[in-house]
Amino acid sequence: MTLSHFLLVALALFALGLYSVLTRRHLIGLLIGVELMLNAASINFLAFDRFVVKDPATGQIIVLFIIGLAAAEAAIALSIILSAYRAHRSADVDDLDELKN
Amino acid sequence: MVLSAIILTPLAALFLTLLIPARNDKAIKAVSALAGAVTVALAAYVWFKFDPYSTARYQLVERVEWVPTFGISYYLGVDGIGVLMTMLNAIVFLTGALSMWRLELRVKEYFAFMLTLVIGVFGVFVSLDLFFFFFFYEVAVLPMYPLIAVWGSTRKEYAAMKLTLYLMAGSALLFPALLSIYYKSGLNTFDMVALSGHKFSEAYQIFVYPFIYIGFGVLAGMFPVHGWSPTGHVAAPTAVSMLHAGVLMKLGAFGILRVAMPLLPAGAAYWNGPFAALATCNIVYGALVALKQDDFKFVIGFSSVSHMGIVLLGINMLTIDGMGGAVFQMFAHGVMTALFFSAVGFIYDQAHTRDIHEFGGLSKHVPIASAFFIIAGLCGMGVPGFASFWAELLVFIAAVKTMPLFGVLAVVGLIISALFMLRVLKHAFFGPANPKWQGLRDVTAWDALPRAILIAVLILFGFIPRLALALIASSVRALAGGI
Amino acid sequence: MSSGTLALLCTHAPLVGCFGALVVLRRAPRAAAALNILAMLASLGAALAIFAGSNHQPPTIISLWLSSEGVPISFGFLLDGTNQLMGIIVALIALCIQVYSLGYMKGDPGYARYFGLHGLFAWAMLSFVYSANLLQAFVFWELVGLASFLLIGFWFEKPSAAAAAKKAFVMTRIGDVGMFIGLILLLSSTSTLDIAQLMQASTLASIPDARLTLIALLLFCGVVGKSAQFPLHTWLPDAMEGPTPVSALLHSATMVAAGVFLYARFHPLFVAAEGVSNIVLVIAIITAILAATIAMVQRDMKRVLAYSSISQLAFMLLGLGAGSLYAGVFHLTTHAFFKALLFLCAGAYIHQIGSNDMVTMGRQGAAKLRLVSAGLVIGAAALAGLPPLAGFFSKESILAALHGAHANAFVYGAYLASFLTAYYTFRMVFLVLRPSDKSVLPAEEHEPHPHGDVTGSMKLPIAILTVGAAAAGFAGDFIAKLIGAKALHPTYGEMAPAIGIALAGVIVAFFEFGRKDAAQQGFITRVGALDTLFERKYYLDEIYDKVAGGLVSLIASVSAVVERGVLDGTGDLAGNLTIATGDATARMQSGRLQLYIGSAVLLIVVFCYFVGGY
Amino acid sequence: MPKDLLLFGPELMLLGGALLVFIASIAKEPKSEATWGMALLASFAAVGLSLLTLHERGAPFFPGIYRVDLFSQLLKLGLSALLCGVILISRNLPSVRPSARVDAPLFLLLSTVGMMMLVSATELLTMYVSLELSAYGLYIAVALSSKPRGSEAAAKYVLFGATSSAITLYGLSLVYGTVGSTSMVKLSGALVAGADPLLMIGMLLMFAGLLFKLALVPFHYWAPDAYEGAPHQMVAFIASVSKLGAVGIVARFAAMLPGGDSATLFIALSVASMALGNLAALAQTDLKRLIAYSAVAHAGYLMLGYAAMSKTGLAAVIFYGMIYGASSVLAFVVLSALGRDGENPTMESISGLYQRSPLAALMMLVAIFTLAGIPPTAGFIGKWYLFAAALQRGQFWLVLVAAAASTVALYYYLQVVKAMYLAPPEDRPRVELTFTDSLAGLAALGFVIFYGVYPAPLWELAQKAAALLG
Repeated sequence: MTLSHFLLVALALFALGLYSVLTRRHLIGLLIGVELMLNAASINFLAFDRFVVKDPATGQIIVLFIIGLAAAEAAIALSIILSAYRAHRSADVDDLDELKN
Repeated sequence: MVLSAIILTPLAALFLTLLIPARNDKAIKAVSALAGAVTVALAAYVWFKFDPYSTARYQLVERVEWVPTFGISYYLGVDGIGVLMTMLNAIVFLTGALSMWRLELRVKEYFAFMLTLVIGVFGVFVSLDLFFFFFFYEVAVLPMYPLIAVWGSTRKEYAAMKLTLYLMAGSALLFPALLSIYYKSGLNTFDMVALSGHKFSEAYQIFVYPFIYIGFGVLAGMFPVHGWSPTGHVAAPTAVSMLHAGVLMKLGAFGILRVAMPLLPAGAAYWNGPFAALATCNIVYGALVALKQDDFKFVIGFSSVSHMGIVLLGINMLTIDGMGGAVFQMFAHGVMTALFFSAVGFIYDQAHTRDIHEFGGLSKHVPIASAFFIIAGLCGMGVPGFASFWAELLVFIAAVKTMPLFGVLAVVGLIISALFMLRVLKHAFFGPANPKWQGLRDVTAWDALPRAILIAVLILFGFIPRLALALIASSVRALAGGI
Repeated sequence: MSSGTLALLCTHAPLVGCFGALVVLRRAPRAAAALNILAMLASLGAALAIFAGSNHQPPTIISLWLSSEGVPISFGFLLDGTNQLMGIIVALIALCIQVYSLGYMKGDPGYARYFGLHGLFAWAMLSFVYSANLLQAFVFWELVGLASFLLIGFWFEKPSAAAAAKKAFVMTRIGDVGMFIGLILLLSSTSTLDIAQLMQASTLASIPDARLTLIALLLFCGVVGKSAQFPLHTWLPDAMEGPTPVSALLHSATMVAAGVFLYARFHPLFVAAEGVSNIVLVIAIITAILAATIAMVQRDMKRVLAYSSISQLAFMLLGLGAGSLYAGVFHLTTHAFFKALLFLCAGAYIHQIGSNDMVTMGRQGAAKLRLVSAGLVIGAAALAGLPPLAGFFSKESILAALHGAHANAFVYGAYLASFLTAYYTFRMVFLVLRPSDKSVLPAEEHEPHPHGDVTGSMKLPIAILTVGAAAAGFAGDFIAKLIGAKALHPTYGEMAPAIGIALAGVIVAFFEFGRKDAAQQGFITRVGALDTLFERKYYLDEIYDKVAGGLVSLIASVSAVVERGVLDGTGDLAGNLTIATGDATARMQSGRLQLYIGSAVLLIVVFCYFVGGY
Repeated sequence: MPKDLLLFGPELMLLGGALLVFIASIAKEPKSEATWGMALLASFAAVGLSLLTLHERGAPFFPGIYRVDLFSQLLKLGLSALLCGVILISRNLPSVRPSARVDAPLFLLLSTVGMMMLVSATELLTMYVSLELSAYGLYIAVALSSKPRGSEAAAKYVLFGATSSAITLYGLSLVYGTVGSTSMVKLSGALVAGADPLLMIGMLLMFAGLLFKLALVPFHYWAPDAYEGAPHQMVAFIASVSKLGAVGIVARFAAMLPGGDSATLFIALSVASMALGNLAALAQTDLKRLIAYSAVAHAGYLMLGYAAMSKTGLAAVIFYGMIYGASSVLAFVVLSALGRDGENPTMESISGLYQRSPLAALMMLVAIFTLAGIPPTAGFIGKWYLFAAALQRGQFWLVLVAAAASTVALYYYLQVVKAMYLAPPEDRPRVELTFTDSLAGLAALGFVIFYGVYPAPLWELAQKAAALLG
């Protein structure tokens, strides 16, 4: 297991997350995609921490922060999605098309 | 300090105007007229104080560092050209304010915008710092929009928008050009006197000169980007037309003389041929189009295009006569066209039409008001005895000498300008009196005052052209000598 | 007083009158008239005083006027013989005509304005005459044109008057433009416009030949315009729309003579310029015959006189073109008298009878105006060149000059013109004074409407000018001395053919118009085509209108279309395109979140590729 | 320690204020007046403390990751002053859901704290956390709208924002991996040392998140929607405070870049933004949406300064950021007053504003002139500096394009002027400016006019601040 393996996994994860952000119909699906992307970054941090920086703490602290932030972000996003659902009776991303031009 | 005073007078009037309650419109008008009179007095003071024989090119200089780290200073001063233009603006300002004595619609704002415009114009004429020059230039241009759009007539919103966009497009050309001059010089200053001392590489001058020339040229009504001007004239209310054609268009030519030529002499020498050709187009084409117009103001508007062509032609001759004539023509045309619009405005305000075919025999009903227009028309035809004759004469002499083809074409343009002026006179002022206009009121002494001032100026300089030419001679010599 | 002061007084006194009448005394017309007449008196006095004292004073007085680097223009007075002579003529005739106008213009609502404009004209004309500098001369030349414009359009409510004024201004300006360019060329060739200096042989010699010819031709353009020579002559007959005294003063005696005067002034230049005098002669001879033929068929008395003026001006140019300064100036002088006289007589008839039509005048008893009729006959005889009246001597000297200098073609042409002159002049006299019961000429359509009786103030100038027209012919030697040219004294043998021709003209006219029970039908009516051609003035007006006017109008229309369509159109199109692009751009905001994110990501990928250097 | 407290004062004040607001808002019968007053006081205090610490330097509490210097304090002064302005006009929040009115100031304060930390952060994680902190407040602020469109806008905003934040984070991880540290000083050193492609890609991805805040093309999509959907005062906040914060952090990063390719990239983005923003704005009738597109265009103008890759450029950017913030506040003073009914102001509803309230019309006029860059407002001089900076790098054609874009912009700005001054008011109601509205408006107006006429003091501060970067 070298650095590149980890990085490739992370990249794949990132790509998958992005893919679901771009293709999911449901707003929550998009949110999950974003979470995947965040996790990809986390893997990167840990991998770099392990192989490059050789500092036991930094990467892990960063990842902890990321987890916290991701949770907060998810909370806010979910509540907003909820309110959007209430307003439109739908959580389909394509139904949010009132604002344009 | 007198130059600052000239800028500050309308500024003070502006503040005063903003403070006076809107219903007190007489007081507002009086403030503007008074400010106009004060600026005329100050301009006269400058005139006498200015020593045309002194070796100092710019006199009455004031200088305060403004943004030292960026080389911007509040730097005022005038050469002979500046003195003449300042006087022109003061006169047009005064007479313009007096001409709007009967205005009733939104008086307060009207005068507020007009004063802003006047401040800008004065600023341009006395600034020696490139930044402030451009600053005031923009200040002067923008009030035209509301002035036309609110108080104008005939497609006023279209005209106002067109005017603003054309002029701003011109500024868009100026913006990079002026800034690049600043950096190219490496002097870290916007001081135009210092910049003109710097020798820019010839290639650079040739590259950047057209930007500045055309940028200012738009405002000077340069062919083929003059389209905003007649439309704007037609739509604008009387005093705005007066200021617009009388002074504002001169800013463009002044910019070329003050910025483009002293800073980029090699550029001027390289480009003067093509630009002289365009100026000739101005003269001939403007007159030809004027020949086909039925609206009084369109006729005058296109005549302005034609007359500004004379200014531009003179400038591009790069000789003392040509440039001197151009400067003199700026002054003469300014006064003349102010008189034109003032005269037309008086008639339009009562008749509410400007179609020359609807009139006829106006000289019968309103002899004095007609006389004002006729005098302006004669002046526009280049009849001697009025200031513009000498100006055109000098330009034509220079042009025939320097570029005979353009010179001869321009002189032939005189025939066409006689044709279109006479056409207006014939249709509107001569011929059988149309009974429809029986009820028109002729001018009162008060109405006549501003027009009489303008005529007096035209005749004074028509008889004693030396007054102006002596003033500008050394400045023009310095300018031409630099090229 | 020094002659400088006198010249200033002479030239500028009328300006005071003009200002007073137009601005101060607008509501006091009589005072305005009096003021102007006083001013004219002062001018005349000053002109005479200059003449009297001219031996003691320097001929030119100069002060700097306009000064720009390359154009040092001085303002001053050139008081040599030619100018003195012309100044006196102008002042005298102007004074006569102003006095005449007192009666003629009585009751006109524009009385004060009329006199004011007269003052303006006199000021400009006198200043032109005394100018020391070509540019100064040009300035006043233009002002003369302006005064003419305003006076022709004096009755501006008449559309024909307004049109005539416009036409006069434009046609003369066409000539002026040529002159102006010539002036600039002269200036750039010699760096001076001082007339005295220019006329020095050394100055003229310094100009290259081709250029000198060009300059002379351009200056001649001005002469052609102002003195109404072919092809720019068509304005002058129309100018008769102005009040008759105006026609008398401006369009016969003084203003139109300014062109000839200018030619005389620059005589050395025209002589020095190679090939120009031939062109001048051709133009002059064409004009002389053309105008005379048209005058043969006119019924309007003023128009006859107008065409006669054109023809006579051409005669003057013939003399000058033939190289004789004396002949031209002499004819200029005599013509001023007799033509002014003829016009004043015409004015008197018009005033009394109320019609310009000669037939109507005759039938309404024009002959009853004794003094006027006497003046008419004398004037006509002078014009026809009958001895011993003024026109005889001057015309003879022109013919002599032609004999002396040039090919016979011009001489025969001049004979033809003389014959026609005598013919149409006496046709006029007979039509007016000897109405015939058997006349085939139809009556005028509308009724005459008389203005009033011929007053004393009108008779006095007629009397004075009659004397002048009779006597001026004897001043030949005096004039020659004054202008410093050689007088021509043709022998009686040389004169004989001319006298014969003039008499023949008179006799033909008598048989056709003057006999008792004459049919009053000209011989030209037998050649229908020519008659119509003359009647329609060679269709020149129509041709100019259609060709030149049409061409200018066409170009102007095209320009206007270009302005509206192309230039404005481009501007508007640019604006509209921008706005349309704006709409399209805004539509990129499609409302679909995933498209937004997708496009952003796509761009990031592109950028990554870019900065990553892959 | 007291010194540290002082240096950290502005942030602390806002945090304290946020705490108070929070406590007040969970009271039994919360009063929006009370929370508003607290927020106002806190922001005033923050202004005062920022002024006090303007020329201080130091690293309070967290050496190496947090820096206080003229740059940070100047921006904090700007941020708190703009916040002050926004809060002044937020006394009534008609377009906010009634239940949320009491909470609204909380999010503004927290978000501002995030911005303040952002401009002081010298370490990547801190920066990222601050970025998120400021963003959360904004997401919620948009969602507070009483209209269905508000939640749509918020949903789009938050999802777009979260995605870009994830991209940023991914980039950050790459940077961390190549530099081996999260310290900006080290990063800067690495950037100078040489262009590792991975590092550059990391930087680029990181920039994406920052440019998202700046609403630069192609990260601008959220702006028009958020501006249109969010409550007026919240938009005012996004347009002023948030914009200035973004300007600050981008400046910090731009100062580290070596130029070359990145300058080309910036130029491309700049041109795209100017063009798209100004063109799309031509088609707008909703004034908030119009301002949004104009904001996109302004991001493009700002990019000119960054692209110059010079101290002058950064100074110009800082200067212009301040001016832009003030003019946004000024515009929203009027727009919120117009939108008292909770609806978005449009070209229609602003018609005849001159007759309905001359003062409001004047404020809007000055705001518009500032945005359009017309003297004597500071917008003119701001553009002058920006364009000058670009020209210093010889970007003649770029400046020409920018100037041409400004000319296009003038068209829609003048449409607003036209509506205000030319269109008849018909029976639209008068527009009342409350005392606090007028206060905020006049202060902003005074600011843009004063610095328009005499820019030297602010410019010199901006120059000194810029000198500290990089």
